[in-house]
Amino acid sequence: MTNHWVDIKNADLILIMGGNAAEAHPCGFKWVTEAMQHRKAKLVVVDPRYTRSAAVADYYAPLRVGTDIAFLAGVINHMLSNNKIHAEYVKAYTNATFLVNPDFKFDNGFFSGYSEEKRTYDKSTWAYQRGKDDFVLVDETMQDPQCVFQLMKKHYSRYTPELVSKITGTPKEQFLKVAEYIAGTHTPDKVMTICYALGWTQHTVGSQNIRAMAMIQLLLGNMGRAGGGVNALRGHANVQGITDMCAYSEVLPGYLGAPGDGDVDRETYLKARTPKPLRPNQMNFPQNFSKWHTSLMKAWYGAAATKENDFAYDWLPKRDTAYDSLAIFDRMFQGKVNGFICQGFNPIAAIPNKKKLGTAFAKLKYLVVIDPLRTETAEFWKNYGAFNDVDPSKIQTEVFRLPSSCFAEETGTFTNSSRVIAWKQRAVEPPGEAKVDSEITARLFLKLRAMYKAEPGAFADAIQNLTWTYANANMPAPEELLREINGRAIEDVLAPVDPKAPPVPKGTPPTVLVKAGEQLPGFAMLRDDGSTACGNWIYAGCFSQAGNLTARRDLADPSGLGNYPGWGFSWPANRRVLYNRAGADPAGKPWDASRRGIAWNGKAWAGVDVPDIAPALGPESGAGPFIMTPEGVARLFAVGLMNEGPFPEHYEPFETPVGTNLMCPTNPKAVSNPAARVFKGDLEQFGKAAEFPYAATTYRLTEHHHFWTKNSISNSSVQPAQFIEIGTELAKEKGIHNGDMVKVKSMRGEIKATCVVTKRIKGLDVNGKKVHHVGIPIHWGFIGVAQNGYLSNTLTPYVGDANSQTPEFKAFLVNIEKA
Amino acid sequence: MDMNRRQFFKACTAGIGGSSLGILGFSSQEALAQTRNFKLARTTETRSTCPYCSVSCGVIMYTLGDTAKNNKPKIIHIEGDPDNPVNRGTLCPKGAGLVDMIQSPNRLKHPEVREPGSNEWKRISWDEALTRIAKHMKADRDKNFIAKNDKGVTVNRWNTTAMLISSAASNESGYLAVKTARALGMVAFDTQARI
Amino acid sequence: MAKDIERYNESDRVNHWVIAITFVLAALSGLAFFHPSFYFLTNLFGGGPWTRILHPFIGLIMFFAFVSMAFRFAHHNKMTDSDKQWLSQWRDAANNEEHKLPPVGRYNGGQKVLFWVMVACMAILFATGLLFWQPWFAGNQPIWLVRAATLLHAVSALVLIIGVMVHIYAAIWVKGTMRGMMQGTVTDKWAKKHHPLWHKEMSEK
Amino acid sequence: MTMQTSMDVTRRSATTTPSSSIRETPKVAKLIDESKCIGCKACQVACQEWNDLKEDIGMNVGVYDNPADLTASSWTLMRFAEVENETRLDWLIRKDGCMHCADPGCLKACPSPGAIVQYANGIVDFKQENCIGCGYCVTGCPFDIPRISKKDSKAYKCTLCSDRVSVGLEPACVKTCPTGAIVFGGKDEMVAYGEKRAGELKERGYQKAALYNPAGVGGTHVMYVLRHGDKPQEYSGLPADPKVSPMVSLWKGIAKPLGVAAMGLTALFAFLHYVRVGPNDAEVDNDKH
Repeated sequence: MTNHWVDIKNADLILIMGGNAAEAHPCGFKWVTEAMQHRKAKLVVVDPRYTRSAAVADYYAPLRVGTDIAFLAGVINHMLSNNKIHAEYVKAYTNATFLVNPDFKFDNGFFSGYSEEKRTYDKSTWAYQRGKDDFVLVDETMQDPQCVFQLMKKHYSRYTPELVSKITGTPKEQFLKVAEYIAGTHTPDKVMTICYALGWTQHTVGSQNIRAMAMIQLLLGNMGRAGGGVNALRGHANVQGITDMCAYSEVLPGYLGAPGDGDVDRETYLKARTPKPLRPNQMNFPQNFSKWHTSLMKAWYGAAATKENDFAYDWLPKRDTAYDSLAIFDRMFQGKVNGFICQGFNPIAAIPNKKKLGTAFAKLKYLVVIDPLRTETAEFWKNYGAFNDVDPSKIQTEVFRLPSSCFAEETGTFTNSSRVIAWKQRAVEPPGEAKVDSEITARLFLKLRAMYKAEPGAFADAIQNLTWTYANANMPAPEELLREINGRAIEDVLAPVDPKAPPVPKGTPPTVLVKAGEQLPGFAMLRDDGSTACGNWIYAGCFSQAGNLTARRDLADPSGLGNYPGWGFSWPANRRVLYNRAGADPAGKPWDASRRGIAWNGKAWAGVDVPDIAPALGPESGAGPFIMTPEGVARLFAVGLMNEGPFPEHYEPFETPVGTNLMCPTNPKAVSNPAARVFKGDLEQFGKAAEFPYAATTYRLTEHHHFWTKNSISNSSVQPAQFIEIGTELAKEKGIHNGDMVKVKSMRGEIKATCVVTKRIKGLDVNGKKVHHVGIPIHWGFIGVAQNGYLSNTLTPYVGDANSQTPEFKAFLVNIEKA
Repeated sequence: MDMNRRQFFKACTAGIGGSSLGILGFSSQEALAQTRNFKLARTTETRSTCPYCSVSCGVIMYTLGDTAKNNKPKIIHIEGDPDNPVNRGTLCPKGAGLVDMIQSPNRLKHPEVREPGSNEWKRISWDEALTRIAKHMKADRDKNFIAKNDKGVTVNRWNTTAMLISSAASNESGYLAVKTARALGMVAFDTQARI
Repeated sequence: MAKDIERYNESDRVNHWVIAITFVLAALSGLAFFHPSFYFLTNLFGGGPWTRILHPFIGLIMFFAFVSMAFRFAHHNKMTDSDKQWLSQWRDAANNEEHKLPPVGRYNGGQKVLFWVMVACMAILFATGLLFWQPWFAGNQPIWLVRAATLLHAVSALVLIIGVMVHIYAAIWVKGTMRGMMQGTVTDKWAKKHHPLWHKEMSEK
Repeated sequence: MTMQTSMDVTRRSATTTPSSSIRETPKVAKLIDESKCIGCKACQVACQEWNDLKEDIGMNVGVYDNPADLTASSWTLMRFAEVENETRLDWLIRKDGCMHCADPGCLKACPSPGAIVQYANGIVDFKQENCIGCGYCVTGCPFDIPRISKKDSKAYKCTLCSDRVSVGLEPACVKTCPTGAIVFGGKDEMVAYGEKRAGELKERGYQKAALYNPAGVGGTHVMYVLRHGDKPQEYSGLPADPKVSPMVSLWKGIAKPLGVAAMGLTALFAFLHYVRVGPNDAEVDNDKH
């Protein structure tokens, strides 16, 4: 979330699309009902299903699964053609004025640079025009046909309401009504927030779904403002924290890009990640990359990371290819993986195509499952009848199951969706012999380290030199780890020499900002000379000399906006609303006096939040509010980063019920995302509408959390058994009655469950064809106190988003019949 | 049974007397209407965070039992933490049922192994479990570790053992897992966060 | 002295007293639920829950015993014009002026009416009692039916109790009646006076 | 809203004389704002947890209502109704459970002294130690709420968390409700708040929004704010004008004294008859020929 949970109460319009906040985040949803009651805010829900969010909404519109970009692109078109944008904001805070390389093209579904064989783009034409000073050329009038604004306008003019309705199945009037609601917040006194979740990410165009929305929020001037922002409502209680710790192979803690084979040495590596400002006077914050990275290496390797050995740069493994979950399990499926350590994760239930996963696990030599609960993954080898029809005697995997603690038994921090790190205390010991995860990790690592000491093997310098200064080596204390994450000064941290300051007399001792050995107050103190250590730069400041700030419980809310600056610690730098500089106009005056974030007081930025800009960098500097980009402004046109194009474009799901992409009906190669990765063998596993005519989607229900709560009696009693939801029209067509057992089949398998026939799912008119949806809640499996059932991922396709590789759980094809 | 007038009178009197006693409350004792004992009266409060969705609601865990050596405290109830600015004491159905997850019959209590081809779990000690796992890891790493790629660049990677890191554990546990995985040279690791 | 006449055989008598005893128990336990003043009666049955448990079973025994008796005696209780005449002169009966009444057979009009009232009450009690019998049947009935059943059950029980009170009183009032149901026989005089037609019939046998 | 309330018993089942009712303490009420209810069932789970109830794991029978009905272990239940008309589809979700009537039919119907009580604060509570399991409370309830346990044949229903209220806490469902759809406080304040909410909803376009506080049962200590206040039946059969069934009123009202009087009079008439007329003895033959 760019903003935070309580901040939702400051919105005038709440759009829920690509998510179902009432069901998946009920306690966060209270700030929606709060806004509705006390701010008279409107709630608009767009979803293929009429959900429990829709049940309390002011307006609901249906759309076909996987067509969100078409819908949002139509909204962009509506805003641009009716001039309902926050023009001053767009001009000042986005790259709308930037000129783009004249070679950039979009033609019949492809952007310029596409390679059909590689299924990737050469992105070199998706670039800005540079001047002689290497800064980007701009056209302040936004009239140049090559400026981002004009390109965007041209690109989205194709999304007429009629065409949007044909693609999405949303009746035109309903689409226009939603577009009007959204566009209505373009004035500075109105703010919209968007709450989305996996309904947008779990698509092959997932990242672009979100980009499309981000563009709308930028055009409306809603970023950086109280009650605005683009708010991802994330899945797990600490999924944000683990994301921040970067348990991904492509990034190091704090989102520092991890080295690949091309980053042959530290210099190359740092250079590629330290951008130069693209416009004058920009903060270009990533220019500090080397400080963050060096401090991380010092945190991990301490004294062993020296200038001489490039701060142990070579000890970091380099990636040769992608190692996201889908890639890992595909490698496993191909027999390229021998061991698999699975901590607190149930992939056979959570990754698409259960059959492929089961086959992959059976090829392992050893599998280690660390979990507080029995999971299907740990028992993939066991026969559970139709739910898991395997022969254990034929599976040669050695499986270990290690009992870990649950939240109640572990002290430490969780980071919520709005980046607030909060300390929690354990109440009891783990049951039986169960141990907390950090202890299991420590013991296993120390065991390996001892083995390498006793019997040398492959390269072990990184193993032997890993800092391990914990009082009890087997049980690193959470306080010790959080202090390490926060970072400390190894040597005195000195104030940088200001070239503009008058020269100081010789012999004057330099100003010491942080004394050696002290905890760092924030990431501004990080250095790249080895004098600081920091396990995760964005968390710097959370455990400073002032103590453990994540444990703060101050309920003061001076602004009344719900920022609670003294509650826990919000990364970065305890900032509650990201990009809050954009909440004020270019002169530094808040756009809306009733929702003041920060303002320029003549000398500094000040207000109810920690400014998201250097405190003394005044409006006259021209520094933009988006300090993490070298442009200083937000990107309506994404240079370089996105894999399928700089503008979000509609592509059909890989399993499409209509078969053609109405945005480029003559290009069969661009029906679905042309840059999405498809593994060998998986292409054949995609179903066609002739055989599987119905658009299916998987989802959570409010009564359950993934595959955990099926182990809880109370939760199981309020939603005991698996079911399938279909609309009354489809039920009538198929002769299915409410409560009947039905068989749902996809190209990858079939499941059986009770059918719930509902008026809440309607057949949609898509380009003259009726498209029906089949809803598949995910929460059941063959282990639990709830009624056993099939894993819903028996049905789902093994393909992910072109950028994040998040699987396409939300749009695929099935057939359904009475069982 | 022949009853004369006098006997009949007697019977009637006795009957009336009996019913009157009943009416006067001779029989059913008036139980004092009391509410159920307030079950949190003797509990200890511990503040934590709900592990489910990312609202990350504050919760209060109520444990019963003191910390005496011979007594093991038990969580008897969980409620929302009214101080937490986000949830303000509320909990959704998942959070409200947390006790049942903590005390689920499906909680794992000791290390186990399933031998190749076997159809059952076998209980083992922690030491045996960790030793056997570490041996597997070392054997695989030693065999498949890539120090340099074909271009001669030092890559120091180990990609034949994969790992998924929990997004349900604390930041501290997660950080330690990432730190050790990188030190081992692992590249094939990921987390639920992607999904 | 004329010899005694058998009015009820052994089986009749046993049947009657089974009904009588179960009726008293059912009435006492039922009354306990009917009005708070009678709740103390639950003590006779081992407390409230036991009373609730026992009452329907007692009622069932009573009902089936009554069914058996009703079949035995139904043919004796066919209403005739003479019974109607008798009923219209109930004041004479009450005033011990039987001679003014038309001659009575085995049962007089009042007895017959009481019989049919009992038949009706028993049937209603049985049917309605089943409908709200906890925990067996009550849960499966629509709530309006249960409500109607409880009301009807109470009303018919009340009618039955009053009827039985009349029945018992009549037996006390009309001397020599009780032995008919205790020993099985009545005196010749008794029969002649109260049921002359029946007396005649029996004497002719 | 926290408030001091009294748990003095002011009314007691099967008791013909008044209970102590001299103290004037405030009445409490729970208000369920249906317009904010997302049917998440947190209240159901919180109720189970607070009251140490374990509901059976049932089956899905084609609806979101789980369990399918109130039970002795589920004292509250979300009921879902899909109501569609020409202009829109509504998914009306109602938290069902004891309404804590000011004039409770269950208490009237109960034959066991003290098995059902009403506290001075308005809460109607079942005292299982006095319950005989007859099920009369079920027939007495105009909302069809009490359920008899299969396990112990006792009647159960929502206590409005009398144990929490007695120490100044709100009921468990109120505390847990994620969206603030359930609130708790003094009856007067809740009526005022409910009417205010109905007014706000009217402004939002729900012309018929209304507070549901039915007079037929003397008002209730659990009230609803309904967006479609003119059609409470659409909310899974919430009665439009609930009253204790006339059959029950008859049975537990006038029938009681009349019945007792009829029996008493019968006995009295018989007695007087005997006194006046004397025995009818064939042997004595005192018949006046």
